[in-house]
Parts: sequence; C-alpha cells; structure tokens
Amino acid sequence: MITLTHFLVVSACIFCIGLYAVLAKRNTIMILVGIELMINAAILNFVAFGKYDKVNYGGQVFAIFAIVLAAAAVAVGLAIILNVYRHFNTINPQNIHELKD
Amino acid sequence: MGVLSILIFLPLVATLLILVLPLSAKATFKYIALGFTFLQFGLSLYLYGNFDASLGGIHQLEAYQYVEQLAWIRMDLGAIGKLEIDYLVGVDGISLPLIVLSTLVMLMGVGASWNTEKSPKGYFALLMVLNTAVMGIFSALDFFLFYVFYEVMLLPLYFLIGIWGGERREYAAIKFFIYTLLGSVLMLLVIVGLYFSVINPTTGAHTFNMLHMMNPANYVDGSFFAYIANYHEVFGIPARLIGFIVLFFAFAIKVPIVPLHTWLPDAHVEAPTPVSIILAGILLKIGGYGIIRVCYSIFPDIAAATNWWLALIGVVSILYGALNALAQKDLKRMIAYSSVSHMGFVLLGIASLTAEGISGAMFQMISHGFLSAALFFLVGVLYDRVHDRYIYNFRGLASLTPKYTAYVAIAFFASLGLPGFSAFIGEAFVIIGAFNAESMATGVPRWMAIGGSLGILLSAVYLLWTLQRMFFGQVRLKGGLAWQEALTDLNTREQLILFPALALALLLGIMPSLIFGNLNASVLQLIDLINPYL
Amino acid sequence: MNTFLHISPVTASILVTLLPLFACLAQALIGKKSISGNIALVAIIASTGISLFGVFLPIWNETTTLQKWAWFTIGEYTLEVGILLNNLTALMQLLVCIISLPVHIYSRAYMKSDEGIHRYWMYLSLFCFAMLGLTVSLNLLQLYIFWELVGFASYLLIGFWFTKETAVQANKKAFLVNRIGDIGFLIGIALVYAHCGTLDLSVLFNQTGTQIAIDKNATWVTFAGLAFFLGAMAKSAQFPLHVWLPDAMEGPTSVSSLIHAATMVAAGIFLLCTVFPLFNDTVLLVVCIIGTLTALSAAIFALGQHDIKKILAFSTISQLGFMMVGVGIGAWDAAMFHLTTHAFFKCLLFLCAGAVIHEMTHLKAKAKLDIDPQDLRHLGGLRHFMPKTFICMVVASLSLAGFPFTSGYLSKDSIVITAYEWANHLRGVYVLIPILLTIVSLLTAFYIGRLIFKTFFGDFKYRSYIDEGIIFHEAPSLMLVPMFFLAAGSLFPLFGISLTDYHSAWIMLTLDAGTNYPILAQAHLFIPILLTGGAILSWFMGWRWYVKQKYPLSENNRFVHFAYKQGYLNEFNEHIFVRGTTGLSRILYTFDRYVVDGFTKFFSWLVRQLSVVAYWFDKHIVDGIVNLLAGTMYYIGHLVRHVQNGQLQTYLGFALTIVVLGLLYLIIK
Amino acid sequence: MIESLLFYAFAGLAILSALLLVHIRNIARALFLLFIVLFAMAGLYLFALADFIAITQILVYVGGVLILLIFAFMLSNKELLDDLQPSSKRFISLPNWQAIILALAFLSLMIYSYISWAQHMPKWISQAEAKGRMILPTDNNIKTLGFKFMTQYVLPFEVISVFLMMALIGAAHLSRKESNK
Repeated sequence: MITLTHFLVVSACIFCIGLYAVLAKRNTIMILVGIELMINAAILNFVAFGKYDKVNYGGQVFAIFAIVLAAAAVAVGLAIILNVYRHFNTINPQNIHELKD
Repeated sequence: MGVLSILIFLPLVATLLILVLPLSAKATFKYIALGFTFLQFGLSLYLYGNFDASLGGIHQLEAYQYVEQLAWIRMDLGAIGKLEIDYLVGVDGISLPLIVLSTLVMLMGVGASWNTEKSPKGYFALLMVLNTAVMGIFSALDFFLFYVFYEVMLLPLYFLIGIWGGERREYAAIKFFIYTLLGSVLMLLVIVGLYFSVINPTTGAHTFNMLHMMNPANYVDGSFFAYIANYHEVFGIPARLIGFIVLFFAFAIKVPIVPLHTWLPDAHVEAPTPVSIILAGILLKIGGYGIIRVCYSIFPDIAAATNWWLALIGVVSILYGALNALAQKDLKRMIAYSSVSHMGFVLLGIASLTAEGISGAMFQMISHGFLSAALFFLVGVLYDRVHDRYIYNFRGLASLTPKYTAYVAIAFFASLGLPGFSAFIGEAFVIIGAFNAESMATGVPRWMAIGGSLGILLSAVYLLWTLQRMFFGQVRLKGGLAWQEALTDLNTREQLILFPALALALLLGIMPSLIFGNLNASVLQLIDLINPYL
Repeated sequence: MNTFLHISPVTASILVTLLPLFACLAQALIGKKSISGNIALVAIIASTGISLFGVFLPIWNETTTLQKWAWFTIGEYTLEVGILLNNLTALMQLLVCIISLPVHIYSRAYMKSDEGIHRYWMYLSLFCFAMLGLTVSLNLLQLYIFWELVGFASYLLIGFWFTKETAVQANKKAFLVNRIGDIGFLIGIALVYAHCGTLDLSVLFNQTGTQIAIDKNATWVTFAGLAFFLGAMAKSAQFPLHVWLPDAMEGPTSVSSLIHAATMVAAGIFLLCTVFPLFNDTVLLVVCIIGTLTALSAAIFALGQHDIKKILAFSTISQLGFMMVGVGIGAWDAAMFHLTTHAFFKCLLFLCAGAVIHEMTHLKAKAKLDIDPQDLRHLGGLRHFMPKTFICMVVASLSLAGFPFTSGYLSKDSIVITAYEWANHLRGVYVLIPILLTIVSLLTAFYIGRLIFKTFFGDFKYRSYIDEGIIFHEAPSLMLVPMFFLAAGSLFPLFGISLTDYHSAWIMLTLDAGTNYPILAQAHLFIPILLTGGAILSWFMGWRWYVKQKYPLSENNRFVHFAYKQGYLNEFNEHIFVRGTTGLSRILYTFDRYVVDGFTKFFSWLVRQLSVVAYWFDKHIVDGIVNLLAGTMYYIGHLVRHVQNGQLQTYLGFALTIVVLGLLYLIIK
Repeated sequence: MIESLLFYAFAGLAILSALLLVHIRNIARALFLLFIVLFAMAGLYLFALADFIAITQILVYVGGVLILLIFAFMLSNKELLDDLQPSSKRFISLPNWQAIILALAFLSLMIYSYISWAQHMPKWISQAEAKGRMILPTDNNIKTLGFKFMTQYVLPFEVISVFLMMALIGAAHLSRKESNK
C-alpha cells in the first residue's frame, strides 16, 4: 500500500538533492537543474496531497501551474545565465560576488 | 656683571654669533672662535695679574676673589623648606691656575681645529659651549651651579667626539658619555643628600652653597650627612663615608683612575686632535679639581680616614698606566695611557695630605695640562700628514723632520720629568710630599712613594723607547716614498701653537713660583681644614 | 785675595756656570750657520780662566763661601738655590773646566766636517753648563736638577749619530739606567727632606754653623745613604748598574773622554763626597764592597774586550770602583785625589784612542776597507806612524797602571794603602778588600799593557795600502796639543813635589777627610814596590804574549769568552728586566683590554641583554595582551565579514542553516 | 504488490538518478540524467493518480525545458560545458561537504517531521479518507481538470498564461545579442 508518507519521503529526497545541487554546484546551469529538481519535488507533493482533494482538484491544478512556471523560469533563467556569462566571462557563482561589501 | 661672569659667558656670545651668521660666512667661524678665546685668555691673565696671593679661599667666602653672588632660584617648597640656589662664582688659589690653563689650552684647541672641514659651524659652536662649561666648573661655588656646568660640559663633548671623531667614534663617544654620566648621576645623589643636611646659617634655609657645606656647624643635627651623632648607614657603611666614596667615584672617572680609565684611551684615539687636546688638557683636571674642591673640602674627616686607599689607587694608576703605555703600538693610545699614569701622580699627591704633595699635585695637573695638549697636538700633526699613528710604521723621522723631532723630543723629555721642565717639579714634589706623609703622620706609607717614583722611571722607559723607535735610526717608513713626501716639517701655525706650550713648560719648570705663589695660601688652608681629623 | 778679577767668587762661579749655557743658547739660535765651535770654545776658555783665577784661587784653602736666593715657596717651605763654594766644589769646578777645555780644542779637529756639528757644540756646551752647575749646587734638589741635566746631555751626545742603531740603543740604555739612579737620588732627597726639613747642604752638613742633628744610627739614615749611593752607582757606573757605560762608547770619542771618563761619571763620587757626613758605617761598608766588586769585575771584563774604547770604558769603571772604595773606607780625600788624576790620564787615553780611531777611519774611508776602526785586532805597529800619540798614550797608561813619576801612582797608592790601614784597623775578612784592590791594580797594568802592545807594537796589517800611497800620518796638531797638555797633567809634578808621598800632595793636604786609622809604615814601603813590580811583570808577560806572539790561551777559552761578554750581564738584563718589563706590560695591557675594559663591555652587554629581555617582555607580553584582544576582535570581525562575501550560494547556505536551526528549535521545543 | 514494487522502482530510479546527476562532472551527461529523473518523477505522478500531470511533465519538461537546456548549452560557449573545479580556499565558501551536511540535515529534519506528522494527519485529509472523497483511479481526471480550469480556476489560468507569455518575451529579449553596446 503506497501511503502519502511514501510520496513525501521521496519528494523530500529529491528536494534535498536539488538543494544540494543549488548550494554546492560550481556551474550555474547545474544550479538551475537543482532548482528544477526542487520544483519537481514540490509538484510531487502537490499531486500526492491532491489525491485527497476531489472537490477542488487544487493539487493537480497547481501542479500544472507549477510546471508552467518552472518552464518559464527555466527560459528566463537561461537567458539570465547567458547575460551573466557575457558580462563576467564566467558562470562560476563563486566568481560572481558583486554583492560583496 | 663681574669679570668672572664675563669670562664664563663670553664663549656663549661667540656661540650665538656663530649660530646667527649664515653658512656662507663659514670661513669666519674660526676667527670668531679664536678671537673670543684670545679675549678670554687675556681676561684670565687679568684675573691672574690682580690675584691677591695671600688669601686662602677653600672654605671662606671672604677669602675668595672676584666673587659674584646672585640669587638664582628661590622657591618655597612648603613643608620641605625653601629652595635656595645661588649664582655664586669665585676664584681661589686652587681654581685660578686651572682657569688660566683652561683658557690657554682652549686657545691651543682652537688653533688645532684650524683645518676643520666638516661643518665648522656646529663644531665651533659646540667648542665654545664646552668652553663656557669648563670655565663655569672651575669657578662655580654653588654645588647646583657646579652640577649644571658639569652636565653642560658633557653634551658638546659627546657630539665633538661622536661627529668629528675617527672610525669608531660612536662607540668611543657613547662609552665616554655613559661613564661620565654615571659619575654625574652619582654626584647628583650626594648633592641632594648634602642639600638636605646643610642649612644656610643666615637664612635658615637649605642651601646648595659649597662653602656652607664645608662648615661642620651648618649641618642639621641627625641629618643624613651630619658630622656628629650620625647614625645613618647605607649597606652598613656610614653615610658620610658613602657620600665621600660616591663623590670620589664621580670625579675619579674623570681623572681617571685605574680601573675606571678604559673610556680614556678609546675617547682619545677616536677624538679629533683638538678634542684630544681639550680632553687631556682640561677635562682630566676637572677630576682632580673636583677631588680637592668637593671631596676633600666637604668631607675632610673622610678624606683623612681614606687617604691610604686613595694613595694606593694613585700608585696603582701610575704603575699600571705606565706599563700599559709601554705595551702600546698606537702612539696616541700610548699618550692616553701615559695620561693615566701622570694623573696617578695627582691622586698620590692629593692623598699625601701634605702641603708639598697637594701643591705638587696641582702643579702636575697644570703641567700635564699643556704638556699632554702639546703631545696630542704632535700626534695630530703626524696623523694629519700620513693618517697613521702606528709606532712601528715609522723609523728615522729625525732625518726627515728635524724640527718636528726636536719638538717631540722636548715634549717627551718634558713629560718624562726632565728638570727644567714643569713636570719635574710636579712629580718631584708629589714624591717628596708622599715621603713626607709619614713624618706628618697622614697615613701614606713610604713604599707607596717609592712605587710612585718607579713611575718616573717607567715614563722614561716608554717615552725614550718610542723616541728611539720612531725618530732615530735609518729612515724606514711603511708608506715608502709617498710618506716621505707627505711628511713635511712643522709649519708656522703648528709651531705657533706648540711653542707657547713648551715654552710655558720650561718657564714653569724654572719659575715654579708662578704657580706656587698663588697656590700656597689655599693649599695651607686646605691642610688646616683636614688636619683636625688626622 | 782676588786680584785678577774684581768680582766675588760666587759671582765668578755663576759666570763660570752660565757662560756655557749662553754658548749653548747662542749655538741653538744660530744653528747651522756656526759650525766652527768658536762660541763654545770662547765660553769654555772664559769659564776656565774665571774658574781658575776668580773661584779656585780665592777659595782653595782660604775660605768657604755661599750665597742663596729663594727660588720658590711650597707650602711653608721656601726652597733656596745658591752657590756653595768650598774646597771640594771649587776643585771640582776647576777640574771640569780644565778637562773640558782640551776636549773642546780636540773636538774642533776630531769632529770637523761632521754634518751635525752645530748640534755637537750645542750639546757640549749644555753638558758643560750642567756639569759646572752640578759642582757648585747648594741645594740637593738643585744638585739633582743638574744631575739629571748632565744625564740628558750625555743622552744627547751618546746618540749624537742618531741614525746609527747601536748609538740610539745605547743612549736610551744610558738614560734609563741613570734614571734608576735618579730615583734613588730622589728618594734620598725626599728622605732627607722628610726628616731634616731642609735640602740646603750648608745647613745640613754644618758648613755655616747651623747644623741639624742627624742621628746616624736611625734606620732612615741608612736608607737615605743607600738611596744616594744608588744614584751614585748609576752615574758612576758601579756594578751592576755599569752596563750603560761600555755601550755609551757609541758616542764620539771626544764625548767619551769628557763625559764618560773624566767628569760626568765622576759626579757620583762627587755626590758621595758631598753628602759624606750622612753616611753611617753600614752604608760605607756597602759602598766599599760594591766599589771592590766593580773594580774587580770591570778589570776582568776589560781583559776580554777587543774594542779599544770599550777597554777604556771598563778601565774607567774599574777606576771608579777604586774611588768608591776610597769613599767607602772614609778616605774621600783620596777618592777625590784619584778622581782628579784619573780625569787627566783617562781623558788622555781616550783622546789618544780617538786619534788612532780618527786615523784608522780615514784609512778605512780611503782604502774602502770594511773593518771596525776601533777593533784592536785590526791595529798594530802604529808607533811608527804616530809616535807622538804613542808617547802620550804610554804616559797615560803608566799613570793608569800606577807607575812611579806619574800622578796615578800617587792617587792609587793613596787608596790602596789607606784601604790596608782601614782593613788592618778593622781586622777580619775586611782585609779581602785591599787584597782584591791589589790584584785589580795588577790586572789594570796588564790590560792597559795589552792595549798598548796590540795597538802600537807588532806589525800593521794594512801596510800594503800605505805602500800604495794612502797617507797614514800622525794626528793633526789641533789634536796633539790638548793631548800634550793632558800628558803633562798626568805626571806627578802637578800634584805635589814629593815623588812618592801622596800625603804631601796638595789636594790631599787641603781636602783632609780626617781618617785616623793607625799608619802602617810597611804598607807605605811595600805596596808601591809590589804594585810597580807587579806592573812591570805583567807588562813583560803582555810583551811576550802579544808582541812575541806567544799567546797561551785559546780563542775559545771560557774565561776569555766570559770577559768578552762582560759576564753575560747585558744578556741577563735583557732577559730578566727588559723582557720582564715588556712582558709584564703586555700582560697588563691584555688584562686591561680584556678584563678591565672587558668588565665594562660585559656590563654594557649585560645591560643590552637586559634591554633585549625587557623589549621582548614588552613586545610579547605587555603589548601581546593588547594585541591579543585586538586580534581576537579583528578575527571575529574578519570571520563575520566573510559572510558578506557576495556569493549567493553562501547566502543561501546561511539562510538555510538558519532555517534548519529554527526548525530544530521548533522541533525540540 | 506489483504496484508497490513499481513505485519503489520509480522512486529509487528517480533518487539514484538525481544523486548521480549532482555527482557527475560532465554536464551533458548530467542533463541526460535529468531526463531520466524527470521521467521517473512522471511515473511517480501516475501513482498519485495524476495522469494528466504526468503527461504534462513529459511534454513540458522533457519536450521543452530539457531541450531548451541542452540547446542553451550547445549553442553557447564551450566553457559552459566544462565542469568547473572548486577553486575557492576561503574560510566560508561553502564547499561540498558543508552543502552535504546542510542538505542531509534538512532531509533528516523533513523526514523526521513527516514521520511524526503521519501519526496525526490534518483534519481535511482524515475527513476525506473517511468520507471517501478521494480521487479514485477510475475517475476521469482530464475532464474534471478541464472543467475546473474553465470555471473555478479561470482567473489564475488566465494570469498564468499572460505570465507565461511575458516570460517568453522577456527571455527572448534578454537572450538577444546586444550589438548596440
């Protein structure tokens, strides 16, 4: 029997892997990939919980929205990355520290 | 302003003048210095001429001459009492000859600095400050004033050696400075102690007046340096004895005695010729003068008790200095050590506590004053020519430079005590006084006198040996032909400086009364001051 | 009584003394422009004249006079200088003048064409001044001054040829050995002053009536006497302080004749005669022993010398020993008598030797020989070339050997006979002294005979050169005249009409020392015969040995070597005293540099190390605490600063960390 | 039973692929691994009875996002493809081990909270379970979603479409070459 907790655990694992990618990767594209992973984990949670909402179908609807938003985010994100690369000649986030005091 | 003050502060005027004049006028500095020193010499001759030889001095202000007394510092310190420092200067038979000597040696010193190339402005300014300090020391009768002049003397000398000196000048200058400073700091301790022990009988305030310090009645009962009922002790040594020792130590550094003499050879070797002249001619005398004026006059009781030791130190200095001079290979260092030996006679004479001994010591100081000045000048002449002073590098100079050799020979024989020259009178009477000490029961045994007389032999040994090695024999120079050409005979300026010194040595040797006449009353007074404690 | 000059003897004496001084000063001022020596000569002629007529004749046997002037006052004592004229001083002054005069004349020829001759005249005049001043000094300190001055003049004259290494070594040695004596003299003066309170000879020794009582048995009197004797020992070259005199022969021969034979070396004897009243028996015995020892040793050393001047020097020393014995036995009149006669004949001996050397030097220069012109081994047969010199030399030698008809016979007999009487009076081992003196007399005859034989007899080795035309002739007349004069003075008539009786010599009669030992009549008879006979015998032996070439001893005889080396005394002194002193001085200098100065340096090092330690403490401990606080703050700040490193990932990490921590907190709570 | 096994297989595939994804150095391979992860996730959606979502995931992600990413690389500089070595030595520069710790901490925290939360679920879930108001495998999800979008969620639907357009326009604008600079 597959319970809600199963889904949640899997999603937590995927989320944490994404989180790791976001924190540790030295390539901005991989960070973007990490974000996608985290969004997928979130979507999994949506659909897992959406199973108990037959009235509003909120889970699945917002899963669709999330997928769309993720796609848009990837498009915009890639554009930004390309601009960053042009500007700094690197996509290593460690070398991009304009925010430093 | 009295003549004595003019004498003291005249060189300061010269200093100001030299400092005010622009650097472009640097050729005039030596003339200014010479002019003022000459004026000073004239003034000192005036002092000498108008001196009343019948007055004693030592501890009686009324017997001092050319006295000037001005209240200098008066300060109410509340519970401690009133601070009373006077500008008190005066001259007696002890200081008069030394003042005349100093002005003469200064004149020689300025003459010897004629070719100073290195920043003459600072040089002559410092020389004149030194001149003021020296005059001040010999005429100050207020201990505080004395101390001020004593310290003022240090600074110009430090710079004169440290800037215008030889290769290791900084080392020598610092050594000299530290040694002398050590002495003066110790002296300051005793000065303060004496200040709190002595009161001025007329005002009742504590005083720095040396003459008041010489009167036992002026000591406060139970004070640190009091004569009677003095229970003060330092490390188990009575306070007055420790005071005497500390003061003696301060002046002994200046004399200098063995083993406090090591600054002297270094300072002499590194110092420029004029500074050597002044150092040997005047500054060593400050030590002897201080012992007579300060140690013996203020602590006559201790002087009577310790003269055995002082005489021993004197004898050791004589023999030790002479033997060391024998071992020297540097001419200047040899003469420096001979100074140690000759000044040992001064100490022995003073310690004999006889009129002959003390007079002889004073005479020896005067005589050594211009003889050592002449000797150092002669070394300077040689060094100027070839920049070498190593005895073994010269031989047969007599054939090359007959005049120079004649002057050297005269100076050497004069300082080894050939009769007819002043050193003989000084040394002979020191020895006679030391022999007489046993008859006078002053506690100096005869073997010390015999030891001292061995010094006369040794001084002949090292001086004649040097004469033989450097001046006689076939010409052989380390520098070869280049040296032979460089070694020109004395020029007029050099002869003009040397001649008066050696002539004076001869004159005083033939007419010692020029000094003794003025000295006797003071010496007898000093003996009277000490005699009750024998 | 003074008809020749209308001046008082004292003024005359001052004049006598000062004239050479003026000559000296004038010569010094004129320098090289005057090389003839006329100034000095005129001065000494005038001095001699005044001394004879103005001083000696009025004073001798007539009166004692003195005059004093205050020189200076030291403490309460006024030192007075002055002129003391009595028989002794007047005689001595005259003697100095009379010996100086011929030497001056002789020097004109002898020193001619020396390039430093202007200095020579200056020094010679200086010496005459000092020596003449010495003789008439009233005050002991004054005497001491002149005493040192003659030493100084002697120093200058010995080292006259200052480019000669041996000469400058010798004059240094002479001055230094004399300095030893000077110290003794000075100590003596100091002792007398300390005990008697005066240095005035007239006051001290009762020549004006005011005598200071001297307890002769006091220890200090012995010490003072020995101190004075030490002074005399050095000046009069007594064993073992005689070492300077043979070396002093490096000076010009004329100088040796005047200073180192006749006058200056006799000053020691003169001093002892002057202060004779001060001596007690102990001192006199010491004087006696030293005198005998000197006479004997010098005579032995004289036997082994090859240098003509050194033989004479040792002969002088030996004769001075005789005089010392004279003083020691109390017969200071005999000592003075011998001093006077000795002055003449010894001066003559030196002048003759000088003439020989002079000619030999000429020969050497002309023939370009490399020989020592003073060496006996190069001489011989000269009597054919220099007959007048030979005669003078023989006269002087006879006088030295004590042959009848000479002055030396009288004076030497006076000492030896008095010594026998003295020994006879005291008995015991004292008799050794006159016996030794007799032996010395015979030795004297022998060594002077050896000198004569080797110089004037035999064959001249360099005759071949003379055959080649190099002229070797008699000394010039300017040298011969003074020699004849002195030769005349070496014969007996100058001193007394009696041929044999020394008691009737006028010097002995006037300078009566008052020795009252029992007279031994046999001595007066036998001793002269013994001495004369012995002398003839020794000459005969010398004749056989040196002229007939029957020399019995080998070259390497130890005794000969010992005598030649002067008893190894110079070597001994060199090793013990000279090296000892220089070694000591070097040790002391090392001590001074490394211990005394080292202490200073150690102290300064210590202070510097202390300062280094203090600085370390200050830097690392005191300042360290402050720095630690500041550093900690800085470190923390630095740490926090790194948070703001501009990296999004880091920010994110921190944000997340906070979230995690917050969640943890929520969970735990 | 088979259903459970398939779920675990999909979950394991997703998690392992994701781990490999973050570990691998080569970015091109990483992107292909992402492909697998996304597929596996779509499979998991099916187990959550969201068939339409699964299809959409595959269409949008695999067909759009992933292709976009791959093209973005391939069209851009080679450097973008290279794995960049960790270069920083700074004290706080978040190296891998720190990120791992942080991620694990977060994971453990979440799992702990889920497990503890599973004991007392929210009321609406337990009510839905009790009343049977759950989506069933037999339900027509696509039809219901279509109704929902056009009725109840019409406003967010419109907003998201406008937003999507803005994003696309913005992306196009951003990525054009700025030649005038």
